[in-house]
Amino acid sequence: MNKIEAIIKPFKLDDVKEALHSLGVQGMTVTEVKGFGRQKGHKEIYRGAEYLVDFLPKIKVEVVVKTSLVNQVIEKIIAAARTGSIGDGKIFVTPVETVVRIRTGERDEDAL
Amino acid sequence: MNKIEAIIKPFKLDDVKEALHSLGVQGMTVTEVKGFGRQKGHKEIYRGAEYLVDFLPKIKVEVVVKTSLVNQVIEKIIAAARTGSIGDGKIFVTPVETVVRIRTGERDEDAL
Amino acid sequence: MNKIEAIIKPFKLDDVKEALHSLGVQGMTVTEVKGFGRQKGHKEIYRGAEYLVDFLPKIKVEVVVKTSLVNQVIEKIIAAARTGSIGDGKIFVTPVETVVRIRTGERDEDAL
Amino acid sequence: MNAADTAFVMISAALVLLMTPGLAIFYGGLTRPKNVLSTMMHSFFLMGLASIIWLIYGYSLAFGPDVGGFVGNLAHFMGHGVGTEVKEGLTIPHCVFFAFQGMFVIITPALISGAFAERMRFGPFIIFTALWITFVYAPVCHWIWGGGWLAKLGILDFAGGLVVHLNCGVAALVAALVVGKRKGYGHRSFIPHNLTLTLLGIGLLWFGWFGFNAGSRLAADGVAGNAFIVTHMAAATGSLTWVFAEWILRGKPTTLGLASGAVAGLGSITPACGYVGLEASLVIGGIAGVICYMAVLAKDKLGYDDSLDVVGIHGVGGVWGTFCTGLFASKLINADGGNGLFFGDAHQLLVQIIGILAVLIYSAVITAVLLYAIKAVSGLRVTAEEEELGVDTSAHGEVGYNL
Amino acid sequence: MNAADTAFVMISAALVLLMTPGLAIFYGGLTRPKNVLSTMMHSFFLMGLASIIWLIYGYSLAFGPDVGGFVGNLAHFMGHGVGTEVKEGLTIPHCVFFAFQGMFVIITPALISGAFAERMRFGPFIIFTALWITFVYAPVCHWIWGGGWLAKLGILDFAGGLVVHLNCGVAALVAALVVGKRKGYGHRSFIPHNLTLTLLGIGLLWFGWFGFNAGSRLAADGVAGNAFIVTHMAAATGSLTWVFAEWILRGKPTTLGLASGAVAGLGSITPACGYVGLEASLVIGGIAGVICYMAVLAKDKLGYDDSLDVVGIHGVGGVWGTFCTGLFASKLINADGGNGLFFGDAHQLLVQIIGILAVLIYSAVITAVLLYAIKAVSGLRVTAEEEELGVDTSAHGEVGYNL
Amino acid sequence: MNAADTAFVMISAALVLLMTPGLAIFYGGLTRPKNVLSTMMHSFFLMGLASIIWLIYGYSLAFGPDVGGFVGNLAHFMGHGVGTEVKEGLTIPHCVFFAFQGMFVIITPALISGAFAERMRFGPFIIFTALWITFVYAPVCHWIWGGGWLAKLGILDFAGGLVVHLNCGVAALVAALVVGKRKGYGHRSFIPHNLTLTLLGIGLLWFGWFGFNAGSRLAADGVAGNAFIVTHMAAATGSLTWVFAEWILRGKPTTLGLASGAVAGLGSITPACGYVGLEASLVIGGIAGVICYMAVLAKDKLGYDDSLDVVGIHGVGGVWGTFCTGLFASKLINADGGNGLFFGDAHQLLVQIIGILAVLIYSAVITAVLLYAIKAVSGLRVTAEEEELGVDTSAHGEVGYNL
Ligand SMILES: Nc1ncnc2c1ncn2[C@@H]1O[C@H](COP(=O)(O)OP(=O)(O)O)[C@@H](O)[C@H]1O
Ligand SMILES: Nc1ncnc2c1ncn2[C@@H]1O[C@H](COP(=O)(O)OP(=O)(O)O)[C@@H](O)[C@H]1O
Ligand SMILES: Nc1ncnc2c1ncn2[C@@H]1O[C@H](COP(=O)(O)OP(=O)(O)O)[C@@H](O)[C@H]1O
Repeated sequence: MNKIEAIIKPFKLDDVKEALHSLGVQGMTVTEVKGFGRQKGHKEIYRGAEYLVDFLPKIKVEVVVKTSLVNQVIEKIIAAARTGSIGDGKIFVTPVETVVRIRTGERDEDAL
Repeated sequence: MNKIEAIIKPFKLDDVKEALHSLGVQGMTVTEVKGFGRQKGHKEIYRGAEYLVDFLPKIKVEVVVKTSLVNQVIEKIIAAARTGSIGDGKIFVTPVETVVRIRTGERDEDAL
Repeated sequence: MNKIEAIIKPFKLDDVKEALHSLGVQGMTVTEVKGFGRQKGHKEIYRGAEYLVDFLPKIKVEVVVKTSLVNQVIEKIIAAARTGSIGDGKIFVTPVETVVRIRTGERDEDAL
Repeated sequence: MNAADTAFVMISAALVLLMTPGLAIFYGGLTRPKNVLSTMMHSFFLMGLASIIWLIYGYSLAFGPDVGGFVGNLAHFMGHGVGTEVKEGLTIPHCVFFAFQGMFVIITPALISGAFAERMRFGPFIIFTALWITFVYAPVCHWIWGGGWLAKLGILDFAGGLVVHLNCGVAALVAALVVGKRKGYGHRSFIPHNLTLTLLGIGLLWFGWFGFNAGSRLAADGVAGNAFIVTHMAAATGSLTWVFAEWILRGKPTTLGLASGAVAGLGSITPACGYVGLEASLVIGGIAGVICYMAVLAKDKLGYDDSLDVVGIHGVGGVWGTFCTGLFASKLINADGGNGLFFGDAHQLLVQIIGILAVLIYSAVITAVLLYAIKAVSGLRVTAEEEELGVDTSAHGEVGYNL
Repeated sequence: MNAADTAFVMISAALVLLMTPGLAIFYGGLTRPKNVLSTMMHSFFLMGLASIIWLIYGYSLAFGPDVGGFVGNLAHFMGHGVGTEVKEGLTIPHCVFFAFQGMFVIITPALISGAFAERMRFGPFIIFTALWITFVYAPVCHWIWGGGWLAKLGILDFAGGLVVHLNCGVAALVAALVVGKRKGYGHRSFIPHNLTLTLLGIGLLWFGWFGFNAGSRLAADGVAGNAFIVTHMAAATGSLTWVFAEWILRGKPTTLGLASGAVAGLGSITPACGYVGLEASLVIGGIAGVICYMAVLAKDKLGYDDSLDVVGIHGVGGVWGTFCTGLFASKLINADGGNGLFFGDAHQLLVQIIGILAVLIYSAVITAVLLYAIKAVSGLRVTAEEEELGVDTSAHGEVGYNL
Repeated sequence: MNAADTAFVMISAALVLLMTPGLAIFYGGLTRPKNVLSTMMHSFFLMGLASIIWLIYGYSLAFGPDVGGFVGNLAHFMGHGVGTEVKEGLTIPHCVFFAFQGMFVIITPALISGAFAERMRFGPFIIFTALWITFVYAPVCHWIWGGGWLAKLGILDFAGGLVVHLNCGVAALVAALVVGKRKGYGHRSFIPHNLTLTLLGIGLLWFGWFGFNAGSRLAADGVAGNAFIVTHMAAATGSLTWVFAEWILRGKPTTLGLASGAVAGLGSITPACGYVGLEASLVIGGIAGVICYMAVLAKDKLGYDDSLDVVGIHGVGGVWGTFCTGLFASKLINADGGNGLFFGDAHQLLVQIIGILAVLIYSAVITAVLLYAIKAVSGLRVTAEEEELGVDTSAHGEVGYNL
């Protein structure tokens, strides 16, 4: 199994959710994060002081799937999250050794 | 070493913390996340508009332990976080190659 | 490739960002988390009731780099985030199998 | 008609109205974020509900022609006779008096709602407060301010120590007991979610309380001025003594302690403010800050879950202030008032104690009857699941924050 | 000079001023967090801009000596002749009258800004509101309150059902249409980000509205008292009926519904409050709560994006209240007023309808002309990217929250 | 006794009281979230502390029978002689005058607290403000309003340009220097955590300022009306000029700039409002918005850490307004006042300058003495660790938000 972590633009969350849903993915976990990257930040001004804010709001979507699904999931996420402008984000794939569903104690693919 | 990531219901955090503590786990890191899964969401109504909110508040507990402890930790988390109703959450186990304690530079199991 | 996850004290974020930047790291993702560890918490008092708050605000910095950079990144983070007092935090290194840049579809090291 | 008095009472009525939103955010800040709206809804809904009841029959029950010293008759049904002409015995239009008093009938049940915040069902809440206004607020108000039996005995309650504070505090105690504890009470933590709201709330309450207390004179004169300044001083002293008490006992002076002490001082001075002088206000407010704090600490031992401490603060403050009125009242301050024990009239103290006991017992009994009846018919609490999810979402389909 | 009236109108003016910050947080709470400041800025900026225009020439256009029934002349340019002496026909200093009226010119365009929140550029916003005050607010105010043609016809608009509410509601409709929908409107969700702000906002609005309505009497007397209490009752009824309507239709009573219903009731009673009695206020407010709710529901079908429902609430409420004034007005309440249809004078209703149509058409046409002109010259909207990033950051270089 | 004046001053006193909670949230919104409560606590605690000092001896030092032009004696110790009878020379009860003035002694030290927010220890804060009220506020107030030497010279300070604004601004500068910079000042970012609070705060301040300025007339007459409207206009102009200045210099008009400019305008008009007309108010407020902005920009160069810009806004605004009073004051506006330079009396300007220098020097010296003394005895700052953790938690055991 693998965990696919996608860092996306916040307003793309609904599209990504739909896309994953359409693949039959039943669950995902979402975190508000701040991203630093090539996309330039913006200036903020408070009375005298100017600050360059280079951490931008992003959403991290985490979804654990069986390994055979990984490529499909990646394709779907790209299709849904892409705007073509800088800062669209990244996808990271990492290995997952075990999955457990807390309610039932089911393990691994049954638990997804 | 492994990282154990448990997505749980928010009000179960204290119980899970106690459970891990009783196992001798000395540290953990907690994030507020939103989960999408089998557990159904709820309707929200704002003037004219109705929205189905299907992202529910969840807590992600991350704890890195030596591999020999993994199963015990899983058992304890299940025992503490289970209510038996849908949405109790998941546990994901992933490999960790290196751990460093920033304060001392200690590495791996010494750093836990 | 590897993901380096550093749990640090919140006010060290800017220093860590600078440090990584100086290494040529182009991106990172930051999350507000709460940490439980050896660092003791504080007491809060609300009318009659006293609570021991043992989850402290921390920042999680996640950065994915090619494996050859991992040790340098760790050194830099330690140098930037260390205060020497308890609670400075931890660094966890995990394997990353695939990286994709959503905007371009580039993969792996090209995508970083 | 006196235009100055009319202007003063209208503005005072507006100030008292503002206390209810002030209370709503004071209370709202103290709950968990998933219940902030439902808690505020209790107060805001009463701005509608209590006002309509007041217009239809509440005012008449409270201030209509006396029936046996117990309640008014329905002569003012639907605002009949409440017009622009001067009300007998006053210098202001009848409709202005009606409006001013109509603000008190909102905040009193709103105060009670702090006792069952975070778990009460909304429907039963509506039924309960409508009945409580009818069967508790209106008669008690009549007894004291509407020419009823306590008024005839000579009770002194300038702005509502009995009518408002003791009354709501007792009802709150009963409600906390009948509705039962919040899930997890005693082992989970119930930490205020937004103290900036609560502090802004005490700011608005303190501000509005000038209308509540000085406005109760119904005229812009020296007695109103006295009520104004002793109100301020009692709030000041109460806030300080609570803070110092907890600094000594718990090691930290807190902002919530300050806000709570101010309310304790304000509630306690309420019955007394038109009758007592500056020194008395320091004693009343200062001791209120300490005993209300003790009462709140005692709650944990007594084991009922009065979510937002209505009993410890308003109930105890109401008793204390009403009692002190029987000690410190002086005709030198207000010739229309009375003399307390320290000014030579032990009888006044006796009357005050009778008043306290009467309101305490009456409010407790009727509140209990109403709540048990509603509980039997429809239940009072949200389900365990709804409570876990939060009442905002489960009952109102909204959430407070999407930051 | 009457000191009581002077005191009353000064305090009332302060209350009306407070309504604009109240509106700002009411509106601010309803947007997404990335636009909270830009939305509040609209209101706060008008506290400056509209006041200065008022001083330079706005007051003179509205209340200066009549020119053809349409507008005032520039006799009061730069506050000329607006001093401490009593204004003719009143009992208060001219400068106090100027100040009181000067608060209305702030909140009226501030209300409009709810229609184009979250996407309007700040520069064009300034130009638009400056022109709108000049070419719409000032003349309409003159027609009705400054001795213009509608005043001569005998129109009844006690505190601004036409001048303020219908006027801003119509302009809001035009603005929503010309500026266009927010990006993603219809498929993304636009959920209020902080309803505690919105609830506090309605609290401040309700409070300030007493100054708005009762203060419009410009004297502390029985008519002011009547305006005070019917304002309160209409707010109460409107809040309840909206909540019950949505409880029936959608299954949940919401806090936002309560706040919206209160505004609907308040807006509707505004033209009527100095002329109608308590029963009428229940009808006006109660029905307002329902029809404004229906109007808001209809918006989705009609398909324009009036972000914060200015049209459904103020526009519809303004029409409804002005119409009802022609039904329920009675000289028994206010001898200086008129009798509505139900008190025997069908002509009054006709005048009210003429007033509604005149303001509706005039405001719609001029607002459209102004907006299209500005659109042609400089555009009205932020860029798509700026909208995505949030107007707070892109236009003002600030963010609302760093929690 | 005049009931209208009494009503007006009571309500004005309530408005001034509300300014302190308004200031608390204004300031609170500007700090980092870990210090919001401790910052608000400074203001709220003073609502208690300053009031009690005022009652015990502060009022007497300020307004008691004159001792050598410098301070009052203790004739009014513990409110002695402050009763319901009319105060000599006025038309309102003595206790109402006492109450009104008692609100100013709260907000003045509360304003100072903005200079050392986020790092001051709470104990030393209490000691410092208690001593500052005693040794700075009370005498300076006596000099100017209590019949002291500046009053005898004929100084014009209608509502506190010297007593309140310059006084607190100078003390703030000294405090910022003695307490020292916040950890990380200059390289970390200090960004407001909740500008919705700050905007609501300026709304409440602007509202309350009508009581502060117009109420200072102590009567509801034309002069009060003039004070009311020029206050409003100066706030309006100040808010606009600050916004336009930063729009030009930094490319963006900000909401915080608007709020800051409004305070600059309000602070500057304060000494002048009872003496100057509408045109002068535009000049005073409009230039205040620009020079206070420049003063805030200069801070970065001068290198002291006045956390919330008390010096740049209140200090500079206080000097500017007091000076302008010496230019624009006119007996045509207020026969009890004086004529400024532009109305033919150069002497008045001289007196104003003497007043500025006297208060500036006196306040600076005594504030420095007090702070160094406390620093020597107990220290002023929290520890570095406490500062890092946040003063809310370390000093008060609370956190602002648990969302
Ligand atoms: N090496 C990295 N490790 C972790 N997160 C990264 C890394 N590089 C980029 N990110 C995340 O991806 C987001 C988008 O990256 P950015 O460089 O701005 O644009 P793009 O995705 O178009 O290359 C960043 O805001 C950050 O959250
Ligand atoms: N495939 C997945 N990947 C990541 N997180 C998941 C996945 N499936 C479920 N989750 C997380 O677990 C939570 C609970 O899952 P859900 O399907 O609602 O119930 P249950 O745990 O009882 O099966 C979800 O809210 C989500 O946060
Ligand atoms: N085993 C662990 N798994 C995950 N996170 C941990 C673990 N141990 C510590 N942490 C994180 O590291 C932070 C610092 O740890 P702590 O024990 O307080 O101090 P130190 O880093 O100096 O050993 C904790 O607050 C927590 O967020």
